[in-house]
Amino acid sequence: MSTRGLVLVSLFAAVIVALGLLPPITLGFIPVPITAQTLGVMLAGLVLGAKRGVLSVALVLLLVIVGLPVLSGGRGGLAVFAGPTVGYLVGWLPAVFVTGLIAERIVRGRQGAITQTGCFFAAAVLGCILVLYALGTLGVMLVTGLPLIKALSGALAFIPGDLVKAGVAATVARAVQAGYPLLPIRGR
Amino acid sequence: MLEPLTLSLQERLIGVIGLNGSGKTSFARLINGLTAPSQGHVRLDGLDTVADAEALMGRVGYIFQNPANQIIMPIVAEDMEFGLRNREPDKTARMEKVAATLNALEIAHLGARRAHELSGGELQLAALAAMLVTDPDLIIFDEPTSQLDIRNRRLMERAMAALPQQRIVISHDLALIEDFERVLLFHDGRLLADATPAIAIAHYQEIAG
Amino acid sequence: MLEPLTLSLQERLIGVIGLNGSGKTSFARLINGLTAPSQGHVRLDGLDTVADAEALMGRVGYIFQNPANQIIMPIVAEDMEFGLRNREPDKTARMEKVAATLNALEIAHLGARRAHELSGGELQLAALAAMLVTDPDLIIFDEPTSQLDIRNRRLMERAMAALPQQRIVISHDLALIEDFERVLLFHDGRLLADATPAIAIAHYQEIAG
Amino acid sequence: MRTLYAEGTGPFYRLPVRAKLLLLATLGVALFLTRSPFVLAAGPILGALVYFTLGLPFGLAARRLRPVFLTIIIVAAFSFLVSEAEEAVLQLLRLTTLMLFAATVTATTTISAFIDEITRLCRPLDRLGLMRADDIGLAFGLVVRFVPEIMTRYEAIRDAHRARGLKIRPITMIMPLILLTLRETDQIAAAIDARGLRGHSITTK
Ligand SMILES: Nc1ncnc2c1ncn2[C@@H]1O[C@H](COP(=O)(O)OP(=O)(O)OP(=O)(O)O)[C@@H](O)[C@H]1O
Ligand SMILES: Nc1ncnc2c1ncn2[C@@H]1O[C@H](COP(=O)(O)OP(=O)(O)OP(=O)(O)O)[C@@H](O)[C@H]1O
Ligand SMILES: O=C(O)CCCC[C@@H]1SC[C@@H]2NC(=O)N[C@@H]21
Ligand SMILES: [Mg+2]
Ligand SMILES: [Mg+2]
Repeated sequence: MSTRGLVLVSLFAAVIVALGLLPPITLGFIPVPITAQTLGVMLAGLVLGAKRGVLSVALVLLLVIVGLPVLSGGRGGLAVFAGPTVGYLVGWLPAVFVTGLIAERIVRGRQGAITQTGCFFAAAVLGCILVLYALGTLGVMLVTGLPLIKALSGALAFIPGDLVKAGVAATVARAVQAGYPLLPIRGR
Repeated sequence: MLEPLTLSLQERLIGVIGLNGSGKTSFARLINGLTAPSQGHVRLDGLDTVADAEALMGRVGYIFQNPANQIIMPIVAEDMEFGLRNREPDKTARMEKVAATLNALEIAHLGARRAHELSGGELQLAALAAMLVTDPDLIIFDEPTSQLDIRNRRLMERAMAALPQQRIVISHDLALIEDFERVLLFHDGRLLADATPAIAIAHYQEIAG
Repeated sequence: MLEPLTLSLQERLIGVIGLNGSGKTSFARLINGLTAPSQGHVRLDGLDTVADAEALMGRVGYIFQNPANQIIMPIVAEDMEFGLRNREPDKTARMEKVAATLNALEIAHLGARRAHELSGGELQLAALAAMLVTDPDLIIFDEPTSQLDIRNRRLMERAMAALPQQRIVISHDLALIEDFERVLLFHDGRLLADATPAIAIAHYQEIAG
Repeated sequence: MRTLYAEGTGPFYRLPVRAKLLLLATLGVALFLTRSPFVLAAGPILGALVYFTLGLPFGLAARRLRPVFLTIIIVAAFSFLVSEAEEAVLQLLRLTTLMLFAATVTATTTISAFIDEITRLCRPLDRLGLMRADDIGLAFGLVVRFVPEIMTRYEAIRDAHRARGLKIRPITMIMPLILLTLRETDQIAAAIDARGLRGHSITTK
């Protein structure tokens, strides 16, 4: 990997960690918080693409494993992987991969601003909502024993927030694409 | 961080000097309300920076020590236009004001540039433009020439000198403030001197050893 | 970005001046192999910066314009130690070298500090230490005093003057280079003057208008 | 994140990082081998004994545990509501034990020691040609180094909004934050190459 790629991966991991310092919101009916870190995961996929995005998230998970308090609310350590958020947490990897891959495939250099932002938005929704919620829900069911319906309806509460985050991530990704293109897209 | 002090600043051009960490930036943040005083009050035109924050919004212009952090939108002109949204509902009027400000500063060529590609000197000029376009009553410059070559430094000096507003200039570059009306010298969070440039500078050089 | 030029640099202290964007940093990047020349060769001690990159690694030290981005580990001493990993397999030996370098610069107190808590001046000194610990043969300083107060500026100047290595200093601060042996003036990517400080500076001031 | 550097000298500080991490991993498995609340109750007691005698000021030590402990309580409460009390107790004991020992490892290990160990543990990846182990150590250090810088920049952008009389909105906060971060990336990469930190020269592009 080029040095620049290595630094990009590290700094986006740092952005994900830094977003964890915004206070999470804990809901009463599902033991998974609403957190700004999801925005960081979306950004990693949309700005860096699938491969570097995955490396960024993997680096964050490495810090969690080692015990540094890098998750929202200052959490970290192996205990987190035995907790109810494990599905979402591990799900960040396929989520960022799918987000990045879709963005690489459907975003084009010549698209107008609105179309391009729309493509980024779609990639974020498919990867960081559709794929992520599926794995996240599975994790909640396994750890807490909540039935599918309850775990899934709990996840519905994340949708408004995550749609806003996808909107923000798409707008930012579009601005980056215009001024500092990094995403390995075709037909630039 | 700063010790209590009572000051009334009326002069058009005021310099602020002192060692790294002496409290210059903290002082500037108090004046424009970014930091609330832990005791006492800061008043501008009789308005309190804490209680009347709404009314004062946008009346104090501030050029940050690191201007890169100050530009919010990706393109210089876009950023300037963005800063006007609360003040001017009409987009065409905003655009005209942006163009006029860029021309007045002789940096029309920077308008279409991407902010994150600018050199240090160009960034300092772009931050100045974004601040001037909102037409504040008082302007604070926090080390405005630190990254400039002689030519851009002169450009900045000229731009600063031509402003009709009251200006407070923080600088390590003593030549910049030597013909100001009044100079404040900070040391360890205290106002050590409040005098003419010559006296304040002499004092400063003594401290620096 | 730079026009072709042929130079042989033997002097111990060489200054580089020029307007913003004139090519000073590009020139420095060529010398230490960060940029490969599009034509011709750059040789240090007879070694080519491209073909012999491995052999030259670490022989040119570079202090960047923005020292904050040059310290890449959280603690100053850790950062210095990290830079030695490829050169010295033994950790204890590395630590000793780190301590010796900090002591030589009289900044032992900075070793245990976190990089993000350092002031601009302290950062510049830490970057200098991190570079010196690898013992380069040639050192390039890219505007080493731009954000410093008089006291820290003197500290940096003293540190620079005490070095035994060949040094190339890029600066907008003409006082810094006025007693060097040789000064290069860049303009629009061309080497415009290669002369004594007095001549190069006079030329520069002419250009700046 | 800002206060996580080891500063003590007790026996746990001197234990090799690898031993500590292995201990933690073994514990992670062992805790799930039994369902006896009495055996599991030994975990938190032992963990607390070790953690709170490391020499950290008590208040600081307790504060570090709070966020994780809160989630553990939430998880246990959940289990209590959706399944049964026994399950809740088991989870509470297991997770609390893990939390205490993990916190002990983190508090007694410097970032630099973590980097050494991670690099060593990742050596096999070198041979697979996937990623260079040294790069993983470097990336680890970079994250810890630049998180506080990114936070400082976030605060500066917030101040800029206030100073310019602009409303603080997610887009106008995050957009400059990312663009500035990308600008820094190039400078940091150049510094790494100039110092030859990756062992051989790799151009920035
Ligand atoms: N948010 C803060 N919390 C606590 N201390 C602070 C904070 N900001 C600044 N300080 C401290 O207050 C003192 C004054 O800092 P200030 O930034 O005002 O210095 P300065 O005179 O502007 O220095 P420089 O010339 O380096 O810009 C310093 O010791 C600094 O470390
Ligand atoms: N990677 C690059 N690609 C294309 N052009 C570049 C690149 N880097 C620099 N330049 C351009 O090359 C010219 C010389 O830049 P350089 O950074 O060497 O200037 P400088 O003399 O160091 O200026 P300053 O005093 O502002 O630091 C500038 O016009 C700059 O915009
Ligand atoms: O911190 C953790 O342990 C992981 C938190 C995962 C939170 C998930 S990500 C998708 C969904 N959207 C949110 O805002 N929260 C959840
Ligand atoms: Mg300051
Ligand atoms: Mg330069």
